[in-house]
Amino acid sequence: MSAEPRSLTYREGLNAAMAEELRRDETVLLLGEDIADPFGGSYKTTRGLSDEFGAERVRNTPISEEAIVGAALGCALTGLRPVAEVMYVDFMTLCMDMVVNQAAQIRYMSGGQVRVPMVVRTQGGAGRSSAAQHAKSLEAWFCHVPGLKVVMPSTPRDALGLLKASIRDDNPVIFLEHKLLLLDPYAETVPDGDHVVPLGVADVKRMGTDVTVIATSRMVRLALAVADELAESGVSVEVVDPRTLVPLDEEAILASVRKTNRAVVVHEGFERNGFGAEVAALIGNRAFDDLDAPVERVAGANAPIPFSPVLENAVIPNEARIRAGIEKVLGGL
Amino acid sequence: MSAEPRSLTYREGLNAAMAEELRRDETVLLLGEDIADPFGGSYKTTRGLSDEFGAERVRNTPISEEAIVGAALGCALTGLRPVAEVMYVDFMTLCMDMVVNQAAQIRYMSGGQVRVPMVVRTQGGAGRSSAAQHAKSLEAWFCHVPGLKVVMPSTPRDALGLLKASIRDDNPVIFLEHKLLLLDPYAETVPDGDHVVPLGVADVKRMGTDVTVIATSRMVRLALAVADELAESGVSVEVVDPRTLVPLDEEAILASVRKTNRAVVVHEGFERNGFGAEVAALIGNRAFDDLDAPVERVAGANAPIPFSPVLENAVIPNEARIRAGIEKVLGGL
Amino acid sequence: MRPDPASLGLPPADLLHMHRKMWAIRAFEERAIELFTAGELPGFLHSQIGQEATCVGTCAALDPEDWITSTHRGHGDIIAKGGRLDRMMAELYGRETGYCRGKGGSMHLFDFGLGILGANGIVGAGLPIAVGAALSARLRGTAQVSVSFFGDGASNEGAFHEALNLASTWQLPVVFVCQNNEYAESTPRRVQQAIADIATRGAAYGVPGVVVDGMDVLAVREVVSAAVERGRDGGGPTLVEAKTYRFYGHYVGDPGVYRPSEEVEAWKQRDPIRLFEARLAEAGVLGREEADQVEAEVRQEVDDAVEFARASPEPDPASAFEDVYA
Amino acid sequence: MRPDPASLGLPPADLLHMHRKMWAIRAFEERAIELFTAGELPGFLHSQIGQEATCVGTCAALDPEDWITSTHRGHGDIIAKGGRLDRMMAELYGRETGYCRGKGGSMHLFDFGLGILGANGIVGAGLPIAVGAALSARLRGTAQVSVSFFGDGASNEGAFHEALNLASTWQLPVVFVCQNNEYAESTPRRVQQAIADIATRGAAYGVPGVVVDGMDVLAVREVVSAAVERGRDGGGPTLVEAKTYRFYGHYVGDPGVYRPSEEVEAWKQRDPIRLFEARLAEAGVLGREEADQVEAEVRQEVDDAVEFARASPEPDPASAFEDVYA
Ligand SMILES: Cc1ncc(C[n+]2csc(CCOP(=O)(O)OP(=O)(O)O)c2C)c(N)n1
Ligand SMILES: Cc1ncc(C[n+]2csc(CCOP(=O)(O)OP(=O)(O)O)c2C)c(N)n1
Ligand SMILES: [Mg+2]
Ligand SMILES: [Mg+2]
Repeated sequence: MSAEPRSLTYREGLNAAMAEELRRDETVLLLGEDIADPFGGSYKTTRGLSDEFGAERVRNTPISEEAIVGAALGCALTGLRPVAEVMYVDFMTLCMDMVVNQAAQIRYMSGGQVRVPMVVRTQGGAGRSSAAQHAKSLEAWFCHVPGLKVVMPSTPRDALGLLKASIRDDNPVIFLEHKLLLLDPYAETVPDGDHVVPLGVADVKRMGTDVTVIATSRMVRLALAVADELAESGVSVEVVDPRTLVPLDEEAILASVRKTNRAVVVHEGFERNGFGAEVAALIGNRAFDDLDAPVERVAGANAPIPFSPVLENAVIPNEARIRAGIEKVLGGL
Repeated sequence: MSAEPRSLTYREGLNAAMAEELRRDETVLLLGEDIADPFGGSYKTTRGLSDEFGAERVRNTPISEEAIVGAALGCALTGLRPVAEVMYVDFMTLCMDMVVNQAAQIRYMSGGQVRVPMVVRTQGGAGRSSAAQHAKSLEAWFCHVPGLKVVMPSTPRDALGLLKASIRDDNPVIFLEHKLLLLDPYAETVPDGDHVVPLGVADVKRMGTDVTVIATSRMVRLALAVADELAESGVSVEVVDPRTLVPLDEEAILASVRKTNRAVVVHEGFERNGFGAEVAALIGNRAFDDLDAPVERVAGANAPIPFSPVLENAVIPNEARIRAGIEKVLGGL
Repeated sequence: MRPDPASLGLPPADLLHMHRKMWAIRAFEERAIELFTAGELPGFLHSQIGQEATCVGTCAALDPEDWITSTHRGHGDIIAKGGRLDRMMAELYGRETGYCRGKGGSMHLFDFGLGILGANGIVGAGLPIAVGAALSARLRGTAQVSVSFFGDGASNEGAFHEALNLASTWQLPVVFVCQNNEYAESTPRRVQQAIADIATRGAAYGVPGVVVDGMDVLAVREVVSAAVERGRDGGGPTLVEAKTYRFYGHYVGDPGVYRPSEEVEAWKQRDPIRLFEARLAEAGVLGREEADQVEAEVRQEVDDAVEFARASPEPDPASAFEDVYA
Repeated sequence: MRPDPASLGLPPADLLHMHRKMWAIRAFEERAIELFTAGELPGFLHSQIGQEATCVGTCAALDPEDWITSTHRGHGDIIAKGGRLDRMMAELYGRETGYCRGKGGSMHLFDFGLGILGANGIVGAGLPIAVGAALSARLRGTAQVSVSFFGDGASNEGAFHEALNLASTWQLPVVFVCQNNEYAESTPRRVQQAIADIATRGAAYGVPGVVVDGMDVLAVREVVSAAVERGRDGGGPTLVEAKTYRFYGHYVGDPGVYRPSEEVEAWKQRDPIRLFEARLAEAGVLGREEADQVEAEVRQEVDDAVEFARASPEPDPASAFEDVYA
């Protein structure tokens, strides 16, 4: 492992995480559709890995999402640490039995006999006119399922460190990337050596005092931009990135809200019964007396994702809507 | 159709709804595993229907959940009104693509070209030691998906009227029954003639002034029992049954909470990111100033459903837990 | 041998119609690639160039009331079934006048009036839907059949299996047309399945499986016609495997490094339009000049479609919230 | 003909072991039915009585390190693979000493130490998991094979298709053992599929498909042994269809009105234990008295298991919240 300071994009962070874990632990393997070289994955996240680690450990599969995740599970139950890739989170609809009835529950159903160390990597999110079957953000479903951990990195550093932690975790982890972040050329320096970000620890991406914004994945970036903007008008926004939605660092969220007394939850998934509902319910229950205004949600509209950029832009949160949400909880600036 | 007053159980209500709609509208058909006579469905809900309407309109299928729902969708797109049965809600994991990427979105993706009049009936819920793969309550997933309507009847009358409305609806409806209600011998009189309960209208199952309990499906029965009990100690509980989770009668819920100033949401699905999160978020946002106490959730534990009755009883809400939730929002009685 | 227009077994008008449709697909796809490459079209684009004979040969065997379900690579199927170039192109532009008012895009083209039950972004999802449509024909007592187009890669999805099994159990009028272009994205078929012919999968359901040269539009038409007839006569479904090839990358922009260039070149030698034109010329149905004339006309139609699309308004952002429920 | 213990092709000890296992299954299931009917056991119960030869014949071909995945109707498979009667019975009672501490029940029995990767409440779900285990054997360089038991009904699930295709593409050591009892719940096979033999589905994946008499434990053992050997030698998966029958309803309590009683009776004439005992007697391996002795011993073991279960504590309610995460 390199000890040089490295500057990585989000995609490179993920790639490095897998390379490092494949190198470190011979029980790690990757499987998924079109992940092998020379193609290297539909978002090129696994590029170079089958060349380096061979086609046995980095395996292209048929288009069989249920068998991919089922095979990963069979591996996980018998001594390996598989990392399955499901190309789009929308395709998780094809393997929900394996994820939910099987992987998430086998430890429990067997009375704790077994560990289930597996990761399902997938990517979601809109912003590329990918339309209704290639652009959802279904984290809320996975958060609802006991036995799953749910991870959503927003930065290259977190992408690297959280994926490494996920691969080392002994539970099924749903690892949700964002397609626009995968394409983002933004790079940042990552710590030397073995950079692991523990699951279950939120990160305050920006400190502030007037309002707490809890944001996930790409929405963290947008929230930070809005925070910069508002700083100019003297509003101090704290941006909390849970990073792992399950286990959720409730205390970090509550601590921030108890300080700012106002909260906005921002995510890209559909609003109704989305992740924001859980966070709003949590805050409303546990920080009831601390709240000076209702918790606002800024989320994906309750509509499928349309194709046209004009329409797509109307249904996913953007900076203007985030700003409006913040202004609303601040009582209108 | 009979004009005699009828007394029906929950299961009989559902059966009558299907029989009446099959009789009224020749475009209605049923398909599912083991729904035909003499078996009549694993919970006997469709008993007698293939005998009366024939094996063409009441069709047994192979064990192919994805094809069942896909075929139903193909029917719905071409002039029929299919009612598909998926034997357990846990098996919906096997047809989520058809439900979510296809049925829920086709109208939207096609720019409104088509109507998708189909119902997927399924049943969920614990209480019979059916264990982790036969006892979930996954309504929260469906509520999250734009384009779906979500219906959960709690009484025989509603079962009858809501299923008829669902069959007549021009959208895909996920119709969620509860296995204990299906087995419940309790019968009630249903109105004469064509009893249709419109989707999107909550029912105040009991009026009260001190606290609002929003409960779904079997939890309505438990909530009513607790309300009776508490009435004796002078506490007046209002029980609101949304009946349809999507569209949700938000105004009915808010009106009740604005009156009582306290709310408890009770459902059987897993608590985290469950339906209660949405309701709590809604109330916290829209009735912020009316709330005298944090909204409490009494819901399924964040654990798979265990087999042993002792354990199962520990994870699903019961009267004691509902009562405790109410007492908590009342500030401890 | 003297040219004999009857030698191809179809009325010249039908042959010319098929020829024109093949060109319409080619011209539409070429233009779409250009426009996409120039940044005019949002989203992804999958071209059916090379596969025209499978689209046109199949749809030539269908009546207007019959249905198709298509795929992510569906422009050709849809044009062959009668899809309007202008509304398709406008949809690719995401405009209000597009088939889906800008909500669907390339992978979600529908025209229910023409029996086009949809392109589909989910590999394999069209098959069960086509089965349902066929069931509907049975129950409503119509003579309609449905065709489900799908790729070689899709034949490995669970939906393929469940759909074929259901259609055969119920003996429904469905023709499953596999456009086997030997790759699923970057993955060659041998890395996805261990069989020589996908058609052999028919036997798993008691369904006839037929291999046909997917570069020969007349052969495709003949095989599908027989299958359609069987279906209409209550003989149940058929699995047709049309061996074909996509001449370009998986999506526009895919350099296709995973395919040997000799392989690509060899297939291009069997361009289905050129092959068909040679047959038409031989039979005296259509000469070179007339063929060029068809190409020119069709390219003009595509130009008009582009003009139509460009001149069309963007959808109103508020319409994003419409059509969620009926 | 003089009895010849060698005539059955297996050492007598192996034969006796198989015989005892078959009785263990029969006795366990009979007792479980009794207890369930008496209201002592919660949940559902699916009995494997009638199918014992498929369970025992298959597992007799396996090494302890090999794996199985089983089904909702899995007691027999699990006993055959070495599952302990006491811990199974305690699990059926939902007790703390059960295999799963009361969390799993009849449909979720596991013993990872014995290679039992689980019964399963989801029809078809065991197949992909078995494929994964076989992949794991390959990658870890062990000689393990995995067996996936499943029913005729399961052969219509998408998971069947994807699993067979993946196993064959990767040439993994999996034996897919279909316990074809001709019904899926109430639905006869002809209403679920239009083929005579499920084994023909192997050809769809380039996988050998073998039909075997599922009432003949030696035949099952032989066929599965060959398949296991092929798998261990890198020859890839095999699909075995064992034709069998469940002598009771789909679940305990199901009156089974959908099956003609003559059919049930005819199958019962081919009771796999009686058939095997006749062979054993003929070969001079085991006489009637000895057989009865085995039955008695095994019934005692089951009684002991019931005693163990009854004497075991209920789980602590607080344990319901344990084991969700590692
Ligand atoms: C369920 C699902 N899995 C994966 C994908 C991603 N994907 C899109 S096209 C494609 C390859 C399809 O191959 P094939 O069926 O042969 O069709 P072709 O592209 O060759 O026309 C894949 C994997 C998808 N859209 N849907
Ligand atoms: C995915 C799924 N669908 C439906 C069921 C309900 N179910 C339980 S057993 C069964 C029949 C299974 O038939 P088969 O595979 O032949 O096994 P058998 O019961 O005959 O042993 C059905 C439909 C289920 N458990 N899982
Ligand atoms: Mg292909
Ligand atoms: Mg069976």
